[in-house]
Amino acid sequence: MINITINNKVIQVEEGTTIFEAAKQHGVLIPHFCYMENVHQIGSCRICVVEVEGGKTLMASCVTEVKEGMIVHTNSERVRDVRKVIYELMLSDHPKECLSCWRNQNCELQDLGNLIQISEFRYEGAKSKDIIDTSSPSIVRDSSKCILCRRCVTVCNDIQGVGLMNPHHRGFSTFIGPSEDELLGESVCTNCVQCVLVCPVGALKEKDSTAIVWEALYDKTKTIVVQTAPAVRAALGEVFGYEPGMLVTGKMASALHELGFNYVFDTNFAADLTIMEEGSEFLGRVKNAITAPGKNDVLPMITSCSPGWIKFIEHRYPDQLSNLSSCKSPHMMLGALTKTYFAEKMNIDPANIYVVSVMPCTAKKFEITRPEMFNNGLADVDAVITTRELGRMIKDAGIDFRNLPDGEFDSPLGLSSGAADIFGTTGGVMEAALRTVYELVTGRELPANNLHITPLEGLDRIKTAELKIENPLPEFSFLAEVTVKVAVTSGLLGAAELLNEIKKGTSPYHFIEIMGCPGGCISGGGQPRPVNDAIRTKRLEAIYREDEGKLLRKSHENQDIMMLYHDFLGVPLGHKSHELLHTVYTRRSKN
Amino acid sequence: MTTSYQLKRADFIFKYENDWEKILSKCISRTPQELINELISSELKGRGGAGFPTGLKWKLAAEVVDATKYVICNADEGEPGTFKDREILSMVPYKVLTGMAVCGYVIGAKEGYIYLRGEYFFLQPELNKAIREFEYYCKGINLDFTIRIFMGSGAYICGEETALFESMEGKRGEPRNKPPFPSSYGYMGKPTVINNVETLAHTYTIFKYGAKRFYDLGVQYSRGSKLFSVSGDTPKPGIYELELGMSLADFVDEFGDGDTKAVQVGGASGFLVPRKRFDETAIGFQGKLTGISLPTGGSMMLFNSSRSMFNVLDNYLEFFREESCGQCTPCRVGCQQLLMGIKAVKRGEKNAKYLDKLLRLTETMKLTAKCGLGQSVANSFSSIVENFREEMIY
Amino acid sequence: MVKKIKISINGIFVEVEDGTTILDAARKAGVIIPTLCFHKDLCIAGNCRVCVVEVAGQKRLAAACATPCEEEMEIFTNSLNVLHSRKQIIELLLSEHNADCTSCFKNGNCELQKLASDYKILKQDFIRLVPFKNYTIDKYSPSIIKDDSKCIRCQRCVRTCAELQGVNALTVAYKGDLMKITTFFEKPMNDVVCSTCGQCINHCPTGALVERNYIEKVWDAISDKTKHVVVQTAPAVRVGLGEELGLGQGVRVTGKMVAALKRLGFDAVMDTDFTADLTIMEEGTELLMRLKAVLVDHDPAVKLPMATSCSPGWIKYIEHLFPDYLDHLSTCKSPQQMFGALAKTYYAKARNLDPETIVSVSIMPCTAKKFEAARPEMHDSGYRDVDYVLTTRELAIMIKQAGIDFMKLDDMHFDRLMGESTGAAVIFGATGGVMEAALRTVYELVTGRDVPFENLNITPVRGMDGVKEASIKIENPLKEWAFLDGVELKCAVAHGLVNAKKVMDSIISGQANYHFIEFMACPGGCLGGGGQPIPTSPEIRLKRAKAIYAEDEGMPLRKSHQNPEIIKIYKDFLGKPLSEKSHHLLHTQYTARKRY
Amino acid sequence: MNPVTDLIKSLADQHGRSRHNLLPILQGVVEQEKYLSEYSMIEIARELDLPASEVYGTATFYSFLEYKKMGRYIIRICKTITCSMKGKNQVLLAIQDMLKIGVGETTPDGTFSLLQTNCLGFCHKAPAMLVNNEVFTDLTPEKVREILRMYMNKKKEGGSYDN
Repeated sequence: MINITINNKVIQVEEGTTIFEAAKQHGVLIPHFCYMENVHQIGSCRICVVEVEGGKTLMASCVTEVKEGMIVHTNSERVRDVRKVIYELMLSDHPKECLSCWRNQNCELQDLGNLIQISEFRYEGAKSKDIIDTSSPSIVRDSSKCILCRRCVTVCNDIQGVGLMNPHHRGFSTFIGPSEDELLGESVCTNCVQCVLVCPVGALKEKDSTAIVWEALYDKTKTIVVQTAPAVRAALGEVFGYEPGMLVTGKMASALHELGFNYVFDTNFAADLTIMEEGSEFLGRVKNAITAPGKNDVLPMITSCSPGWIKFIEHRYPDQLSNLSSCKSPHMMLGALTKTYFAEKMNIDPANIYVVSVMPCTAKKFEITRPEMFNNGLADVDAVITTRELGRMIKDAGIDFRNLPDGEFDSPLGLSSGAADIFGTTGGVMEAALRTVYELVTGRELPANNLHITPLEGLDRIKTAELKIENPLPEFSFLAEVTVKVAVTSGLLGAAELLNEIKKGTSPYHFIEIMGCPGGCISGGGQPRPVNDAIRTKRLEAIYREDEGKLLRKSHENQDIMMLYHDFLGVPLGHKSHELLHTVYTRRSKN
Repeated sequence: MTTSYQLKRADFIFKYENDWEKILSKCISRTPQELINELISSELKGRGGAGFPTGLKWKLAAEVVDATKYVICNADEGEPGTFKDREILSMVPYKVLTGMAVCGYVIGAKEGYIYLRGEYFFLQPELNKAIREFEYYCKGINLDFTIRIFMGSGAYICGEETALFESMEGKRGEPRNKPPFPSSYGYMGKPTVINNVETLAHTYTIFKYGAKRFYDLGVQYSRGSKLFSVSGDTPKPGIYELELGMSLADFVDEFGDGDTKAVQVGGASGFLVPRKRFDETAIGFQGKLTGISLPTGGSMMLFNSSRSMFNVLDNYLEFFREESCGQCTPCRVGCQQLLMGIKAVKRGEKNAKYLDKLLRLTETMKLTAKCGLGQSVANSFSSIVENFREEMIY
Repeated sequence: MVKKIKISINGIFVEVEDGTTILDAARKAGVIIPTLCFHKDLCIAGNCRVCVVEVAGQKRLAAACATPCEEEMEIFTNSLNVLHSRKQIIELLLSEHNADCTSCFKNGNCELQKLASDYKILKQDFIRLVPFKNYTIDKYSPSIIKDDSKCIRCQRCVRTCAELQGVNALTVAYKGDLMKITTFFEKPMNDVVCSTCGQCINHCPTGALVERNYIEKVWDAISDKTKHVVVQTAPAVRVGLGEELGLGQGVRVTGKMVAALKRLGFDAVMDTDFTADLTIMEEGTELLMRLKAVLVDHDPAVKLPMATSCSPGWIKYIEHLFPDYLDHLSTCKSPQQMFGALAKTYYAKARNLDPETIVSVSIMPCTAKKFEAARPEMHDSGYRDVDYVLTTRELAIMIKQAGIDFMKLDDMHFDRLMGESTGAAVIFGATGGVMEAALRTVYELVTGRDVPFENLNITPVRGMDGVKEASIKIENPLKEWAFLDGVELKCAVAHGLVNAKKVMDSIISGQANYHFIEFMACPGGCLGGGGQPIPTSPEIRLKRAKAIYAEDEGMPLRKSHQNPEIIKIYKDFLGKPLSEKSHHLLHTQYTARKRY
Repeated sequence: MNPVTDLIKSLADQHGRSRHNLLPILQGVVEQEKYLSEYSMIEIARELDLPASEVYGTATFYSFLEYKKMGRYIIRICKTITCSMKGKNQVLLAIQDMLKIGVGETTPDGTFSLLQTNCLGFCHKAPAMLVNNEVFTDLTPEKVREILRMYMNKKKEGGSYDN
């Protein structure tokens, strides 16, 4: 332990702590900007400078470690003057059009202004070139608003391992982005949009889809169907001032009805369906690997629910595409079923059905444009809006969200089990799959406490588990005494680690779940800002709460799924399933 | 029925009549209900431009129970290109005064006001003389009705009825929220009938000659005759009384200089009709005439091919920008944006697509402005920009 | 019995009373309609047009705030027309607004900013009008800064100034594009009838009207090692400050506030409540003297009713509008100024400090105090009595700037000498409080008994009625006050200057015969002051008042004359109430001012 | 006592002292004084017991109620499109040329003020202008010069402050 003095108060902190963290632990907040929790700091913005007695210059508190006997002033006259100048310099190269910026009132630069209180601009400096790149279906990049904090660089390289966002040039010409002429839409960008989540200002934003959804809502000739992903219900409340981790499933359903959607379906239904299809596919692959090696037996099998991850593997590991499950992601499945099964059932021309997905994800905006995702010339899903965009639409419509009664999802694509809920968090798909697969194979419930496979829960990067199968049903006797090894990762850096193992042939696993975003869908690129580990944990807990609160906790117990197979699809992996619920992948260039 | 589309002159308003005492006495010997019915059956609509049925207006005010009511004659004739009311007040004031007194008798009002625009200050002495004479007669027949002139002071918006009340109450002439409407809450919060000068003059004709005579003029939905203030590129500018329902083509044949490019019907807040639509345009109130039917306060400005429509629009918008009362957002800011917008397009600072954005803006102004001024800016703007887009562009 | 009518809003059926506006009906139905020019405290204007809605069968959209519901009305608050129009109106407002949010004092608490963010106006196509206009920024007033480039002409300030305060310093002038909110002949706010109460700031949706802030000056003083910086906090600050720092409305944060002030680096943190108690001693005695002069000596030079003088907004108001009635005012300075004068005399002496080095800062719920501190009369200590006045909002900013995690602070106590107070001082923050505190002490001084109200709570003077009246009959007084036996002491309380005007008018016309009147410039008293957190509304003010009375009841001492530090100051320094020293330091005189 | 004070008193006696009498009183002062000074507005406010700021706000709304010092003869030339089409600009130039003042200005001797105004209602006899309350129509540069000369002479002869 080390003794230091901050603002005349003597405190004790662990060695290796930065001044910033030490101050925070003891109730002194230092304004900061480029600082990001849990990653290495770069100290580029200089807003967090503090005065250390004896030091010639002021020091960036986020990168300076405490030393015994240090005397720190976070708010001395010098600090305040310098902070003000730095802030003004930042603003001098920032377009001051707050009121027409999408990040208005959710902007860290603006918040800082509230804190620092400048009343006039002393520096009207040169302005950086503004490049507005709208080529991507998911992200818009506006370099004029960028303040070069490099948070997006950190997240794109150190957390996601995509390595697209980088600083270029030097001095005043420095800019952050893909290289000079490269467009985001034509790059290796996975559309995971974690960069938007960390951007403190409005330099990176999602592509807006609310306008086309409004248009569809006002089009009286269309039947408008909406579906909501599992992670949305655990985060939407934050837009309306609820604490993180508040579940708003019922209010969300009511709000969607009030917005004018004709049918409110649940992506969770399709999540259950995914388990049926993917579980069957997995069992098939394992069976082949054991009984007839060499034929369609590529193991480990990897989940395919996360479109950010899909694009990543297509670019980086095109040789491993056969490891991917051929299942479409749940919302695409639901879209395809809406325009076939549901259309048939209700006797509606599928051309007049408009499917909107509410997703925690921006990569889904890209996914729906893939040519594979069209059936008879109709897109499976017509528009994707993020949780943030839904929040905005509800606000636009003047719906008093906090006072809404709880509503219900509509039949026949609205019922779901707890297994589907946990799709929203990392490890959830795996847990859901094992709940069903184990029971299918052995006829017994998964031998885990309250059906939770605890090693797979939490925010660790790579989580593994083993499950020994004993006394299987006769038809699965080939699995007797087999120990199924599974791994779960979220965030693309972990994905790369696991893929390298596979590439080398050293992967011990049978089944791997990979999610593009750290923590899974709960902290997807389309979720409300800010996101940090504390908030991730709260959302994660909410998801498990939702799961545990349900009577149905296993996908194969969902009677609407049974009805679907009975009435329409036949059996898992049947002909119709293959046509509607499965897909193929494309090799893409590495850079 | 094609005949009704032809230009027909009429001569009622300025016809010299020296029998107003008789008409007034006759009117007050009838019951108010009879008089209202007479007006309703004549289908006289307000001649200020908006075209609200006059009989109904009187009826609504008559039905409200209140000891104090007012009759107001709106002589705040500010619409560019209109000058008929000035002529009526200087030539045949007693017709207007009679109309007011009858209205007072019908609704139960004892006080009448003429809100005269400041620009017509010079009318005051003659008009006051007429009023004194008129009041003297009223006293003679035991009709308790007084008329006073209230002078405006140069604000176009005071022609809007609720703004006019505010102005008379000594405030800024800013329109009120409607409802409540004047028939229940007008001047000083009392039930008030407010009519245009010409409308009141027409009531004289109706009460004298009967509703039938008036109804026979004009066409369906647009009955009677109307004064037109003709100006611009015409060999014979002036005031003409014509039957309603005529086609614009006939009008241009009569008054045009042979090279008429467009006619602005209804002043700055009216519509511009280009040559190619003269045939299909009729002058009257909205109704089922073939083609387009335009209401008007009577202003007809003719433009020949030497005129730039950009200048016309620029002049109108400048007018609106100045004369907007400034309280509601769409009108105050909208007018500034329209004016600066067309200038920017003309100078090439904005591209032609910006005009569409401005058209969309006029749509918003029409839907959301607090009063008629902001709502009608859209009329001239969209009709000029849509028909003469090429003249607006750099 | 009011007639009920049935309407539908976005397909939801609701029953409302006849005459309800669409806006109220929608709120009842759980439908939010955005507003700008609408404010609960004020009359309806209907001029911003942001709240337009579609009514089935009507060609034009209707302003929800100004349109009454009619039977069977079908209302759509969210149709395509409404959405498009509303967005365009916001765009228009933005085009005439100086949108330099990052350098705006209202950043983060601006209604236009919120509206723009809710509706996400992402493209600003319209021509920006700000550079084309010659906007003025009026910085002459020590209290209020008026920046026309940020004004959106909602006229809330004009209505506040006329309806709530009856001051009419602000008016709408010109028309069309030139239309603006200004003062008589566009004079600076400092030169007109403005009472500097700051209610216009509380009601302004944008940053067009803000307080003049002295944050930098105070930081400089704190950083200056040669200065001894003393701070005092007004009673109403402790029930408002929490709102600015993320706590709920009406939460008391006295202890945390003191801790935060110490953390900020003030050398001594003391309490205006102390001088509030002192005010009661001085003013109560003055009242008794006046009663004697009028009832016994029949001195025509002494005027009744006596009016309180704690509220500098009220003082400036009466100086402008009723200059002939200044001798009705108590000569007591406001508690803030008493504190300032004592800080540089009594406190300096006790702490052995050179008054030259003392910087006296006060935290007030009030903008008028900024003006008051700058009055030339307020130099009785030989120096400027109060150097800087900060509002509750400014203090919150300083706390944020210093990075103090307010929620984590432990409660602390005010410093000695001028930090002790009683419940009577705390209630100075609410309307009726000064009256109640004075009666508690005066009654006891005269009769030797507690004021005859349950638990000392004089309920008739509490609450949010504009003018409140109370009377207490004095029976069996102590010997020296025998002349008061049987006298019914008539009191009145008015808050909000428009109510003050009513009371003044009734005095002038001779209808009223009060002995003692409390006047507060702001609605609800200091807790609704012009320096308190924004927004304000009747409900919020009620919550703050509740907090004030709860603080009072929780105090061990509830009568000013019991305050041990008060007893000490009279013993050690002042002598007795209305002594010569008191007169010199604690009393003042007033100036007649112009009427426009 | 200031003559304006007397004037305002007598106007208030004549019209009344309620809010709705404000406009006639303002007009009365303008007719005499040609404009509303700060002093006269304060006096009106006092007389009618109104806030001075309201008097100011109301006066500035109306374009015929001037609040800056004006000349004895206020020329208001119509700037509406019909008058513009018929040569208003030439007329305006002629006036500016002759009086050596721009729009919105007053001659140094305080005789003339030149203003533009919206439609005067003489479109059929365009261009038109008002000089105080007198209308002149069908203007040409020659005609307007003649009119101005007439007013100049009038000033020389009369010299008193009646119109």
